[in-house]
Amino acid sequence: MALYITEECIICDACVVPCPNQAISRGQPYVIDPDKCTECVGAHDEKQCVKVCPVDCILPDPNRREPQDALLAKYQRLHPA
Amino acid sequence: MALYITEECIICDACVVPCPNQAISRGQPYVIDPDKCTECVGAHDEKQCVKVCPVDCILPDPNRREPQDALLAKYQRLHPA
Amino acid sequence: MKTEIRIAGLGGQGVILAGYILGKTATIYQNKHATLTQSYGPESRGSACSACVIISDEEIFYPHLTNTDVGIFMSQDGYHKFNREAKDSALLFLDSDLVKPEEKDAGKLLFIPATQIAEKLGKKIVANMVILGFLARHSGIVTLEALREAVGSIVSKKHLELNLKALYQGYNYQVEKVR
Amino acid sequence: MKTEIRIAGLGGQGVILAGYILGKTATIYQNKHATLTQSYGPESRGSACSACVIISDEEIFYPHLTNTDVGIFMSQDGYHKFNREAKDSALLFLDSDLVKPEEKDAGKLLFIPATQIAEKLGKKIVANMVILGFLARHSGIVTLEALREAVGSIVSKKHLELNLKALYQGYNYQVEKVR
Amino acid sequence: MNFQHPYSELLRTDRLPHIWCPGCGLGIALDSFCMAIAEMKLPLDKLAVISGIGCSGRIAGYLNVDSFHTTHGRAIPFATGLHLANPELNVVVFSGDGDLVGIGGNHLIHAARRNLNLKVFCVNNFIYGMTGGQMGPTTPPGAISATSPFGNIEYAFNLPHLAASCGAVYVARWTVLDILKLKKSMQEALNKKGFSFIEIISPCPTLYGRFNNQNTGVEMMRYFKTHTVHNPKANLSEIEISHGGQIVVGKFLDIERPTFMELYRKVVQERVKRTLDEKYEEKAYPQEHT
Amino acid sequence: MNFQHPYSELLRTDRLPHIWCPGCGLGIALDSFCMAIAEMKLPLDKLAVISGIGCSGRIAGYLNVDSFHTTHGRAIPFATGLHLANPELNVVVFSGDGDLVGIGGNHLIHAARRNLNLKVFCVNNFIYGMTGGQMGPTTPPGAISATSPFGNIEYAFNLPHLAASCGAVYVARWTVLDILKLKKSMQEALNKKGFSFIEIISPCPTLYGRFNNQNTGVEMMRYFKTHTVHNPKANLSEIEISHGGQIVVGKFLDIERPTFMELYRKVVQERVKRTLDEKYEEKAYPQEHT
Amino acid sequence: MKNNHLPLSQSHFINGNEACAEAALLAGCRFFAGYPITPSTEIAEHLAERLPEVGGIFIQMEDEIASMNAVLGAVWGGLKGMSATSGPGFSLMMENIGLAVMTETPCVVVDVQRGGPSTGLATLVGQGDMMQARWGSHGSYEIIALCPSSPQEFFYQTIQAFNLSEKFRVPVLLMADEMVGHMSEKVVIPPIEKLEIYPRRYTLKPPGEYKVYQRAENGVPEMVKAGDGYRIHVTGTTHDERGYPFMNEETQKELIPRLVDKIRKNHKELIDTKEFFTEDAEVVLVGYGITARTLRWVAHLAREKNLKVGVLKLNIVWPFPDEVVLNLAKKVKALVVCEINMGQMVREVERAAKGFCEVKFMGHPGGGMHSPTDILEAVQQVKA
Amino acid sequence: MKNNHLPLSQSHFINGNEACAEAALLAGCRFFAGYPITPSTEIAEHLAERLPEVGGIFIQMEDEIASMNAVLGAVWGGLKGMSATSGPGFSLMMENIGLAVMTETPCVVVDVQRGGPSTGLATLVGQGDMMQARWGSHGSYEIIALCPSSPQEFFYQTIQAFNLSEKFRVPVLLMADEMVGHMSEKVVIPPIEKLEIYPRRYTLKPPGEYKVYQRAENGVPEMVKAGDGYRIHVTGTTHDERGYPFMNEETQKELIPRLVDKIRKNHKELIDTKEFFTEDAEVVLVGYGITARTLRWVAHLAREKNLKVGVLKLNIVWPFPDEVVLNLAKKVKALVVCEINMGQMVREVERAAKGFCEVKFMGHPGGGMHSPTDILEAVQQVKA
Ligand SMILES: Cc1ncc(C[n+]2csc(CCOP(=O)(O)OP(=O)(O)O)c2C)c(N)n1
Ligand SMILES: Cc1ncc(C[n+]2csc(CCOP(=O)(O)OP(=O)(O)O)c2C)c(N)n1
Ligand code: SF4
Ligand code: SF4
Ligand code: SF4
Ligand code: SF4
Ligand code: SF4
Ligand code: SF4
Ligand SMILES: [Mg+2]
Ligand SMILES: [Mg+2]
Repeated sequence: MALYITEECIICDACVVPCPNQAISRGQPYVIDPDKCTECVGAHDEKQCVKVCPVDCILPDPNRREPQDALLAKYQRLHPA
Repeated sequence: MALYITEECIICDACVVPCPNQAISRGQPYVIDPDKCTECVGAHDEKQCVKVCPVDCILPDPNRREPQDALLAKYQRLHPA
Repeated sequence: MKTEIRIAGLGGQGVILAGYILGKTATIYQNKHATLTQSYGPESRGSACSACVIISDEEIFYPHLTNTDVGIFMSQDGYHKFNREAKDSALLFLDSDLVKPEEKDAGKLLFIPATQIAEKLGKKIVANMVILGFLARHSGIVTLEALREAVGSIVSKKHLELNLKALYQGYNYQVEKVR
Repeated sequence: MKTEIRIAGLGGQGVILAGYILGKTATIYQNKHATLTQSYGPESRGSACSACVIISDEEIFYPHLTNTDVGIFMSQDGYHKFNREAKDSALLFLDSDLVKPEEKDAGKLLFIPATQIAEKLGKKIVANMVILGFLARHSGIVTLEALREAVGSIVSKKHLELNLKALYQGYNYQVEKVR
Repeated sequence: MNFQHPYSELLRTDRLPHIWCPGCGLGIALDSFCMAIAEMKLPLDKLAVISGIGCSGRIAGYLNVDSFHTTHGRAIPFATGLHLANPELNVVVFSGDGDLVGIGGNHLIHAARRNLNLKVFCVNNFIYGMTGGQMGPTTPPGAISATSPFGNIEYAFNLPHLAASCGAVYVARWTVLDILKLKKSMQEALNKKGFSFIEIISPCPTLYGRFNNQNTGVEMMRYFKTHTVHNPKANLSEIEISHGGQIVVGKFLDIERPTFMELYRKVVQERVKRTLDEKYEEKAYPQEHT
Repeated sequence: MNFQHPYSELLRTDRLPHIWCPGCGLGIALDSFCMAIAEMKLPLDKLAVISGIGCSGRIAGYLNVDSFHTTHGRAIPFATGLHLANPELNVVVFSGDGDLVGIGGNHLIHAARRNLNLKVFCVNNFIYGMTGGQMGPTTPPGAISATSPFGNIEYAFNLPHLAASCGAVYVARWTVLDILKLKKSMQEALNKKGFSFIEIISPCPTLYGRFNNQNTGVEMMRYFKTHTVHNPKANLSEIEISHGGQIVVGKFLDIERPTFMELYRKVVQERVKRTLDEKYEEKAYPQEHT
Repeated sequence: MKNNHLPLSQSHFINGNEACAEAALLAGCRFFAGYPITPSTEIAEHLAERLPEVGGIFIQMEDEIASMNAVLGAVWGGLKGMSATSGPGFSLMMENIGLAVMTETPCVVVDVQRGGPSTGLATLVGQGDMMQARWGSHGSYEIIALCPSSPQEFFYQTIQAFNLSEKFRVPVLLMADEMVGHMSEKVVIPPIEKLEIYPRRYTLKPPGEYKVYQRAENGVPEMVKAGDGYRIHVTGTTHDERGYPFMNEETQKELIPRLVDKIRKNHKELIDTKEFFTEDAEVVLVGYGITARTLRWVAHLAREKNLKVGVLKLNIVWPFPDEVVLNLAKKVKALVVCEINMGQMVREVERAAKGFCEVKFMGHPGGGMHSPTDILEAVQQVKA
Repeated sequence: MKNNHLPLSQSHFINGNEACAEAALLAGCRFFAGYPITPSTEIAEHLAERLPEVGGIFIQMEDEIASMNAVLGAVWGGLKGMSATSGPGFSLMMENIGLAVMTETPCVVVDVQRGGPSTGLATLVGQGDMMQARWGSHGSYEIIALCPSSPQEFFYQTIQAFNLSEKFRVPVLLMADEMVGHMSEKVVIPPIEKLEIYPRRYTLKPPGEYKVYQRAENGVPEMVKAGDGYRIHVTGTTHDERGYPFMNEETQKELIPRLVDKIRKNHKELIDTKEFFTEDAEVVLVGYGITARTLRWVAHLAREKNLKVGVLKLNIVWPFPDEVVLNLAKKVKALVVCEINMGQMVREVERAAKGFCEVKFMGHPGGGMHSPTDILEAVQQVKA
């Protein structure tokens, strides 16, 4: 289940760096690329972006539910070596 | 009837110069010398100090009633030549 | 020819204006050179105040008075304070009611009750015009015509008549005492 | 003898502090002369930052580096930006995880995974101590004892142990690759 | 920032990345402004932004409009001249607390009093950032800074109250968390005729935060989030910001009052008789192209 | 004044008569102050009066106390240093509207904010007197002056409101007509710990009056008399002074708040460990007589 | 006495301050921001009436710092701007005169000098701000300063000041003195056609091709104004051609020499002195402002006594006319410098004279003028 | 890295700003008012911690103008006071440095010079405020200014500055530069007994007999402080011995020459220069501050090449040591003046040299130091 960023985002940049998959980039306001977000599976125990977001505006996207192994596979695809 | 100055006086100096008898001087706050005040008799039709006082704090002294001719006599005494 | 003129009196007597009119008369209406300098600032408000005018046929370099030729004094204070640098032969114009000259004063003294004349005309403030008219008659520094033009260029229409009247009365005043 | 030292890295890596400790060690505890100059101001916050230390037996007149003898680089950026003026024979101390030297670089290169060692000790921030210890061992510019004293005089009691531990680990680190 | 910025046409992209620290709120303030003007489709050639000196003072320079980076504290008088010389410009002063109410405080209160048609956006980060974290006129009592090592003993200005007491016609306060409200407020100010003042509370983690137990921008943002109260009806005299207290935000004032320039024009129309010949007019005016 | 002045021991009689115009209110303000301190029996050696430049700025120089006539606008920061160096002094700043809120406005608001123990008596004559009657920050809209020949188009500061919004602990306004209330107010301020501000409305017939149809001091006083309303409960935001409007007077604010010096002492006591040897202390302090 | 609607092109009897104000209008000044201070206030008062009449802006600011900045803002808004002050206010303007230099903002600042230092003699004459005009702001820069010695000259120099400021894009300082400011004399205002008035040198380049600090004629960049689509950035920080701040030595080395050379390399154009009787002079009196008139009077008196005395009058004082002084120094016995201060321009004369002749100083602390006889005496001493 | 409780009388490795702050405390400074500005801020920051520890007062004011005035107030309140700033703030202080001169208020102002003009190079070195130190305020006055070239010298000169300010009752300016302020070096703090520290010269006269501006030793009046019963009046307006303002020429003629002569007549005492290898030098390099160190290095390099190069280092720059320069000028081929500005003290050298030798200038616009090899090259050119 990829995440998405709500309108409450304050464009503070905090989530960009910790994302292991470079999934977050500038949009209106910020956007998470669902093809890249693995919910941090493969890299961390916790969702890094959710952890740092000061306004708790990163939520699970109900339209994008993905099982754990799919996420892991995605991660491995993204990080081949 | 000589005049006296009440507590409301604001020490503005305005009455000092026009007095034909130099009757007004600095005190607490200002004082009129009853031996000098002729109510302007002999010099002017109107009481000069009363006319200029911005706060109307120069009043007739009820303890010092003097007839018109006494005032004139006083004036002549004060201005011999 | 160069004439150094000192005008002195109290703030509010129109001393500076008199100086200004003299200067304007000379420069604009008589094609001479003139400088006007004056005392400035609050320390002079209410107390003795003065204007210095130099009128000359040639360019004036040094605008300070070094040797006053003509003095116009409208208050005792002004006379005391500013008569020091007048030269012995100076011509002094005095308001006869307001200035008592000292014995020692040499030169020619001319008296006119300028303020009194002005008061009779209805406005004390035009005493300066009276004395300017008087000056024009007795000094030859400026002409009455030029003075009239200068006054006309400065004084508002509303007050012009009064001012000119004062000027003429000064011009036509019969000298009482010359010493 | 005069040694010119450049320390560079990122803001927050303790670059300036390392320079300060070097300078203090040399002047106060080894009775030498030393100057420390550094990059200042907001333009340097977060980006490449550097300190220059000159240590000499004689009075130092010119406090700018003209010919760097020793370089200590804790970031790629710092290495790029500040390695230019190092002389060919310069001794370079590099954090092996953070800096990849360029081929062309001559002189002697010494690598230590200072940040990694520091992290293992529990605080990334003491990487500068690690590298100072390492420097003491391999350069002879300062002695370990003097360094220890200097660190002791600066670091608060609470953090002293950790800092010294880092210093020692740097000192005792076995060089992996020298090029 | 190494991604394509959505407002790249509003920014001098050749100057990016900006010099601000990670976690600094200034980027957000700048973003809000970009959002505001992008949405309004304001004619950019008629917008001018003036800053003083400070971290906040760098804002002008990143915006791709006519921008002026003046001396410390003097953005408002500079803007005054610019505005009066060309009243068609929408003149925004965007600067820091130290700049606008420390050294520049007198200009602020007089510009408000005159009701000049200026829009002043004051980034309050509670500190003098650029010079390394000294206390300033908005540093809350008790806070530690480079020049209040034992805790600040001065009271802080209540900026909305101050601006209002001097005559500003539009007064608001937001934190950088309130990004959409801030944007809207900026738009209102840009549309307003008269002296408009917006205080923008912004985190300076590097200096203010570090000294005061809020080490990262995120921590400071969280603090703002939990302490902000939106209350546009608040009594202006009661909304000073204290260490650990509430941060009352809102649009507090939005009134009408003729501006300096409106009154100037009126006086000229009603009182001044133009007496000069045309030729004079023509030649003396500065000419465009020569 | 060629009579014996009742406060001659409080005045530098060798400087009298003063330079003020006939009808000026400054003499009255000075008198009120003399009355106030005479009645309080304040130790005169511990009283210091600081002025800036202006007609009002001459007040310091007439008082026979330690008096400082500083530069234009800088009386308050000078007084700040004096006060902090010797907190035993009762430090009074007595100066004009242009001096204190025109060029000196920033110092006023910051001193109020800091709650420095200063007593600021601001003579508001609506004009820059000393320089010949130019408009200033308190000139009412519409008034004529040397630099507003077509009528002033600026709004005037509402000084009590401004002072209060910055943190003054004592705020009052009187006209020179209210001589006894003014005296009492001055006494309260002198007894107060903290930043105290009294606005003293005073006639300048020579310049303000002359331009605005009130040619004499007496006329202006009459005007004040008929327009003054005593209302200490007034809403501070509503007591600005307009041409022809009411002049609301009263003591508007009198609250308690620790002063800068009290907080400084507290910090020193609680936080600072003295670590220097005595010798150092001794030699380094400035010595009295050598 | 106010010449409210001063008609043009005729003779007037007005004081120097009024002459300056009228000249400013003729030079195209349409913005004045100032703060009252004796003895300059008449300039502001006069313009408070006159600017609205000609469609310009007058504003009295809260202090001199604000005034200076408002002028700079107005210039970037497209108007020609000026402020006027006296010593204390001039001191306060110093920081932002530096901003004008750094941002190359053409403008004129009038300092009607009174007796100093500090509040000093507010209503009386002084010439003590001459070095301050050159060195009063921090950092290295060059500037232009002029000294009038009569209301008529004050009139012409005001126009010259605006012209030079537009030409070189530097603040130009008009260093008048109380005597010249307050003295009334005949002032002839010529028809505007007879006056040379420099318009602003706006660029002809379109926005894409224009860089705000790119060298153009004489090293001076071309101007634009806000609102014209150029989207400029202007800063007092060290900057590159685009106006972008760069805090480093290289940018400084590009920028500062250019700013300084605008004046230094065009120095010849900026020599403006006048000599009287110097052909055969053995002693030359050097002065400026009101003092130059005293000196001409002294020369007149001296010539009457057959003393070979000449006068060098400085009209543009900064940049200092080194060559002129050196040439005189090579041929005279002594240069006697007279100024109403305790020794300012005399140091420049000493420097420029390079030891070729004696340089004597006659100062006056202010509040009055030199006595011509004192100077004459000093001259006679030199000759002995 | 902060030396919070810097122990006394030992060696420290500290930067120039910290050395200055500690020295101020030793000199008896108990009041500091300032406003942050790079590169001087460490002085304020250090004193913010240290002054409360020694019973003194630290206050950060709203600007530099307020800072300067607060210092003056504190001095009249009985403390020794100081402020520290850099170029832009120094410019703002100018008006009230004039007030200090006029009221004869002893105090110290530190200017840690950065690259100018205007905001310029906020974090980098410059020496462009040297002439401003002398001439930055309006009116005629004399002042004392010192230039340190190392943290240790900054330490000693701070004490010297306080001493001179008390002795002559003038503001003393400490013209440091960013390099000296920010560079750390060994600084030996001697025991306080070894330091000569001037206490304030308070009068011994009782109130009735004392006049606040009566001439005493060296023309300098004795001091009192507020609260001691003297009931003084102090004004920046021209005043008589009692401190009463009198706006006239006579009072000015009494006052100003006395103020100026305090320095001029005691000029000998105020010569403080140091010469290196000048005995046989053909070329002498002249400099101050950080640049003097570069010059010593160049001399060192030159001597290695057998070039007869010496160095004249100026410690007190104002009043300028005319005699020292003249004496050198008479015996050398050239004086080469190096400064981090576009030509300031070189003009004084030119003036003082009176044409006796060539005077060459090597400037640097700021943001860095001279390259020793460039100077060496220039020296070699002179010799050719
Ligand atoms: C006259 C002057 N004084 C001091 C400075 C130094 N200075 C530069 S920025 C700054 C403080 C800026 O604070 P603020 O406006 O709050 O901006 P921030 O950096 O916090 O965003 C100061 C004091 C200066 N440039 N000019
Ligand atoms: C820096 C500076 N600017 C301007 C002046 C000129 N100046 C002297 S007094 C004054 C105005 C005083 O007005 P205010 O304080 O209202 O006093 P008032 O004369 O009305 O009592 C001014 C502008 C000055 N002395 N110094
Ligand atoms: S949950 Fe992890 S992977 Fe997904 S966007 Fe956030 S940080 Fe990136
Ligand atoms: S951390 Fe949260 S608020 Fe910040 S940019 Fe990311 S999503 Fe937006
Ligand atoms: S009534 Fe007349 S005489 Fe009596 S005090 Fe008044 S003015 Fe003087
Ligand atoms: S006029 Fe009236 S108020 Fe003024 S002094 Fe006389 S009695 Fe008092
Ligand atoms: S110092 Fe503070 S205000 Fe400045 S950029 Fe960094 S975080 Fe932002
Ligand atoms: S000018 Fe006005 S304020 Fe000044 S003394 Fe005269 S009346 Fe009073
Ligand atoms: Mg800030
Ligand atoms: Mg006033």
